[in-house]
Amino acid sequence: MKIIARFEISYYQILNETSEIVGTLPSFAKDNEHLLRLYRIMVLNRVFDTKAIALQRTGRLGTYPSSLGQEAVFTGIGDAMLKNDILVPYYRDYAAMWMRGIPLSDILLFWGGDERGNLQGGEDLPFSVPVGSQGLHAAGIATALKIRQEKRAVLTTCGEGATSQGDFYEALNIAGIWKLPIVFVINNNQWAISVPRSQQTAAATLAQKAIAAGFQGEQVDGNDVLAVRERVDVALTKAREENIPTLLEMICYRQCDHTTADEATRYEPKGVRDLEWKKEPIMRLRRYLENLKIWNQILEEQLQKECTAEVEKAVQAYLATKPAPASDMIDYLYAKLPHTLFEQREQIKQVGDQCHG
Amino acid sequence: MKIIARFEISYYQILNETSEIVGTLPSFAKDNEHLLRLYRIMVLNRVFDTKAIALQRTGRLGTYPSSLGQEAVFTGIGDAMLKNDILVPYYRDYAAMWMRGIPLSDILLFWGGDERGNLQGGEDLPFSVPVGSQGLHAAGIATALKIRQEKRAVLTTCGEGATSQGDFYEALNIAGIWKLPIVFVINNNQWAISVPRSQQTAAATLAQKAIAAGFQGEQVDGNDVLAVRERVDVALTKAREENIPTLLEMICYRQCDHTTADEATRYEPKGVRDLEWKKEPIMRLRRYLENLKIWNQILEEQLQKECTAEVEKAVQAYLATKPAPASDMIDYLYAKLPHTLFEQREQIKQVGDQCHG
Amino acid sequence: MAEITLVEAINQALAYEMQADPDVILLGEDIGKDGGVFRATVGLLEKFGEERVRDTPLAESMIAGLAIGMAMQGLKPVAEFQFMGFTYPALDQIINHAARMRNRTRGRLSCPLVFRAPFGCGIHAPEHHSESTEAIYAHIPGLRVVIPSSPQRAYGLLLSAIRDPDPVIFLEPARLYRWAKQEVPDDGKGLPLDRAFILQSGEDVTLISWGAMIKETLSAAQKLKKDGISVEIIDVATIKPLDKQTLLTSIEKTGRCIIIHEAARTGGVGEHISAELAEQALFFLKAPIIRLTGYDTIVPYAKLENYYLPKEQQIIDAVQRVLEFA
Amino acid sequence: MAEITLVEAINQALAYEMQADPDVILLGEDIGKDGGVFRATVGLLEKFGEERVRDTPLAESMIAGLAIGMAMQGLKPVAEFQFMGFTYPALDQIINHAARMRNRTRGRLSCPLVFRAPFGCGIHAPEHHSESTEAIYAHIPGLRVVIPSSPQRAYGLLLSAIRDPDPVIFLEPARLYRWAKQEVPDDGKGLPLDRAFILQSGEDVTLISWGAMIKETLSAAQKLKKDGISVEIIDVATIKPLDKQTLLTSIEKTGRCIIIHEAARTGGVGEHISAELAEQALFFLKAPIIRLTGYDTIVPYAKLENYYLPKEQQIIDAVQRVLEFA
Ligand SMILES: Cc1ncc(C[n+]2csc(CCOP(=O)(O)OP(=O)(O)O)c2C)c(N)n1
Ligand SMILES: Cc1ncc(C[n+]2csc(CCOP(=O)(O)OP(=O)(O)O)c2C)c(N)n1
Ligand SMILES: [Mg+2]
Ligand SMILES: [Mg+2]
Repeated sequence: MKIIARFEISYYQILNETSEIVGTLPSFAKDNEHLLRLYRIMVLNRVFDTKAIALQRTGRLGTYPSSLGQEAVFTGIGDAMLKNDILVPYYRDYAAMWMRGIPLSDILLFWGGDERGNLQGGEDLPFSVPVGSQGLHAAGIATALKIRQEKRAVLTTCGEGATSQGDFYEALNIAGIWKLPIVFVINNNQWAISVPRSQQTAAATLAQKAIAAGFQGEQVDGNDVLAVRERVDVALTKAREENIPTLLEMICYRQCDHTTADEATRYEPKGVRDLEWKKEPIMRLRRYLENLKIWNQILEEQLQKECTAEVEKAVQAYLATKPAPASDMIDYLYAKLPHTLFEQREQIKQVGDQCHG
Repeated sequence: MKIIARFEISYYQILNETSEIVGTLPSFAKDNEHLLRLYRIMVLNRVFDTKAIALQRTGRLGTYPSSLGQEAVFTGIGDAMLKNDILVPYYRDYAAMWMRGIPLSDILLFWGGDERGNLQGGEDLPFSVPVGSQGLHAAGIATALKIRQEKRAVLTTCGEGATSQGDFYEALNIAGIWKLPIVFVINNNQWAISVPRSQQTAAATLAQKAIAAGFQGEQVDGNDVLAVRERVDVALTKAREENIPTLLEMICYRQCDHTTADEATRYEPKGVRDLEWKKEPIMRLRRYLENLKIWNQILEEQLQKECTAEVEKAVQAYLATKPAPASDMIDYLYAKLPHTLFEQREQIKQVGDQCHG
Repeated sequence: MAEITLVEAINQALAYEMQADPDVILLGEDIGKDGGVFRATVGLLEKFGEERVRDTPLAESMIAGLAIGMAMQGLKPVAEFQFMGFTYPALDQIINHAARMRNRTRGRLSCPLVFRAPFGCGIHAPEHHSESTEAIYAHIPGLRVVIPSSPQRAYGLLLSAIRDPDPVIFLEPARLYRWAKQEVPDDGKGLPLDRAFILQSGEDVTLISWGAMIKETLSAAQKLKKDGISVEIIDVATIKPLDKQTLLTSIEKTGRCIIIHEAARTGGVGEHISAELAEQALFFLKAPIIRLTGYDTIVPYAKLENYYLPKEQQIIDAVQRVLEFA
Repeated sequence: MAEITLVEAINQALAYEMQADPDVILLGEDIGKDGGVFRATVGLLEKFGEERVRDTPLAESMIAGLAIGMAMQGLKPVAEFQFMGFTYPALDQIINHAARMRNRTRGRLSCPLVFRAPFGCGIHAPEHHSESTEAIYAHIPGLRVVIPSSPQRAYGLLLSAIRDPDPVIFLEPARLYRWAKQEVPDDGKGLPLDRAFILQSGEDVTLISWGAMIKETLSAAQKLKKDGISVEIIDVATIKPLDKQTLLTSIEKTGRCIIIHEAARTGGVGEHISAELAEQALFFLKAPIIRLTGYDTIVPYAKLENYYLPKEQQIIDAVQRVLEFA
């Protein structure tokens, strides 16, 4: 018997639970403006979530998945990506999406049940509802970028539940073999609806799933926006410059129901959430900013007001959106509608006209 | 940054390329009768392969996958398993299958294109043709055994190509979480049809795929029947006694075309096969037996004769098998044929009668 | 006796059969503590324990493959998929293994299992939560495909599905989960898996449907009755194998037939019924067989979803159209 | 000009389009050095290099998912699956993504790709190598499903499939790969993806088929001709969208129609054609529409395979049967 291979998984943290710097401060974190920008986005994310849930509760939005407590993950991603990188998101990722240019109102439109919420986004993908399937799209996109020798990276996200899907693994595997410019980010929020992390896999970390595909995985404190931003940046750079894929596991906690259709009290042990709340990302950064003397209660109140106003504007835009014509449901199925569907299109139009009229 | 997890992959060998003992001799290997039995099975395997290919070339058998050079893997497995363990094999595994009681003639029947080749086998499964799908069946079977608290193990095999399938990974993952009594064996013969091992995954070993599922993987010299037998035995025991799954990667080389429908010369680099042949399992064990003075040329010739006779008997039984009635194709579809199919069954019978008549 | 919903009837059937047969095992995502995203398995973990009510990781092919392995060992797994649109990763296991194991081994091994999934649109859920692709399953030899449309039928058909020695795809119309309530005696009586149900006898036109469209079909019939039009309503219930005889008998009587389903028109099970009936009833038919179906497009998100489904009024119009044929 | 086989015509079309359009990329298992298990891609690696002819690991969902990602980036992936029976792991990607991306994004992103797979039985291969489940694909909105049955049509249809802006499932009848040869000018001319092909004009009966059953259909027609029976033979070629008009026109002329396919009867595309034609041609029909199909069972292994396929004689008998109707 001899040892023929050894592997290690590292854990990264910069700003710890009590807002102390415990790692090397990356250069972006020395720029106060940058820190404030990250903070503002996270707050906007939270304000947006609160509003979206309220809309759902009052029947003006469909099922909605909050990202409460996970804001650092999506904000860090959105901040680290370059404009011409490509994002292949999952459904809690809207902070990253709007940082990349998708209006808040489009996010609402989507969750309000309107495909036009996916209309903007350039080369980025819309969410993939079937959990775990999008990693392969990201790999295909990365293949295209590599074939064309463009120095761009693809970043794809999913929850820790999604890592149980065969597709997730197949995506890692091909990224390893074909040396694709891709970063896989797992938002490990400890729950897949009601199934706890411990029942999703026996692996000690999710990061080590990358070992199966022959590349580096690492764990990051997902409540620490500085660490998230930094490790995503490093991984993206490796992807862009050297075609090296990376898997990042962000450790955080789902401080909310799975979606508005869920009731976590049915399955979540009492007390855990409160305990985890001590680590949550926004207060953590706020304390740090306050320690730096670049934040205070007045600025906070002002920010809250601004965010509320921005969200309110988006809500108004969303609510004012005219319904799409019924025929939209078939007009985008093919580039050119096959003759077999002309009659059906006519019927759809008629039904639409009747119902609207 | 701190290291939060470490992993190692070990490699096991007992009898090396030049037939020297380089590891601890397990107790079974101190029993000369046992060694001779293993040798005889491997030789039978090879004689059978040669004959099956000859049958295919003369139109008396369908496409056939030889296991030339891989005999130690399947022989070691067949030998280590207990009768009431359950085998979930893949298509090169017939040595293990017949060691577990399936007649050689049934193997021929199967590859001759007759479902009745799958009729025997007790609780063992027949081959799964869709590559990679059988690991989940093994996991389901192991779940049943565990629910019933039977101290039995399931062993499932596949090629290294199969490890790229999502199902393979999903099977590992559930085995890890549910702590199933299961052993996964990868016959890493370096090729998946024309695709070399290096293009199947960037992982340095296939054994490390188990890390993604939170349990132990190890590499074994698949040309060393002693190491194979020993590591399979250890893994099966862990499965039976402690519900601990294991992944074993057997390193060997496909000394043949993928199947009789393949021509490896199209893609296999010249010279590699010969180089690898130096490690092949049968001569390796034979030299060891000769060194032990329990084998010689006379015994060898006698064994060859016996094996040829046994295979010849199986071939005769196979060729003498009366064709199944055409209605067999529908009679086993459901436990009870739905009324909707009565008419079709009648038609099938008629067609069958016409063609036979 | 209290009246219960369709989803409660599912739960009652599961509980009954788990009590009666220790080999029945449930598995699926969130079926344990959460009781399933539609609450079909609520209370069963508490009653039958973790060994028999198994939350799985998030992987549908895994769920199917595990169930197949368990079934070959003589267990009777009842696996839940959260939505029909998430059954596709399991199709390989279902088509290539579950449906074939008995045939492949000439009867040595078999797969007595049930795959349950909610299906159909109208619940304002996101994309992929509105599928009606029962036709895919109905094409696969070796499967049975069963669709209840009332609490009583849900209870009786599910019991029979679990008891069936072969794999059954059991599709539950999500739109009906909490629609009409019925008294459902918990008597453990199964309903046959090869029979259509005549919900209403009539003389003029035969309306054939299944799943959630039974709702619109029934209400259309109510309105037609006021106009003195008598329709016969058949709930196909078991899509595969199809009870052709009951349908034929009805059409021989009425001479007119409308098939109503929610699935996309092309390749929908309506074609199966239409083709089979036309081949044998051609000369009884007074009018062409009409199919009212979903469109050949992807079910739209909530905002346009309502325009997708066939409407009660369309059924009424179609009845009037076929009545115009002498 | 040399005559070539169907599989050579596939190769010729791939080579032509790869030359003409640098965005065309091939991927699949063993398509590189090996040239594909049926040799459809032979020589292309040597001509176009490893970037454009990509051997993948053994994972069909991966192949589909990669192709989808590449297509959204404006490449035109042509992915090979080794057999139709191995496409099922890819169904989730195909149904839930390839077919929907354009609609989901209201035209922003799209999936111009081709999934090629040999299909059908009769080549004495092991289980799962004999599938004819084109009906599954034909049911899915957003796809096109194309099946060539001659070298010329293989060439022209494949070119159009690659050029099509939407996903195309391109199914190649394995039994015809090396059957009849034809001259196939390498002129880069595509054939339309929404047209059926009239292979032979006739007056008495319309025979509708596709794929490998075209072989038996043509030979049956030869024999019938000797008996003075004139049949019209239509190769549907594009299963989705169906060229209903060509079929209807033929049936209005002949009044009799036989559909011949190899796939299982229940849920087969024959039902689609039958239902559509019956709805519109009911009063032209002199006889019921007959479907000659594979049985509703799993295609048997080689030894019984021959009993599975519809036979030339069955076609002849069916023609005689429908002619008995006045
Ligand atoms: C293929 C598939 N199966 C099931 C679902 C239903 N579903 C939606 S989200 C979810 C849990 C996902 O958990 P995780 O991946 O951890 O992400 P999180 O929601 O926790 O962010 C499930 C089961 C789905 N959308 N897709
Ligand atoms: C799902 C699936 N895809 C493709 C095939 C065709 N196929 C049969 S064997 C094989 C290669 C398998 O390679 P490996 O797993 O390494 O096993 P080996 O044959 O080398 O023993 C392929 C691609 C198949 N049988 N099933
Ligand atoms: Mg989660
Ligand atoms: Mg191999």
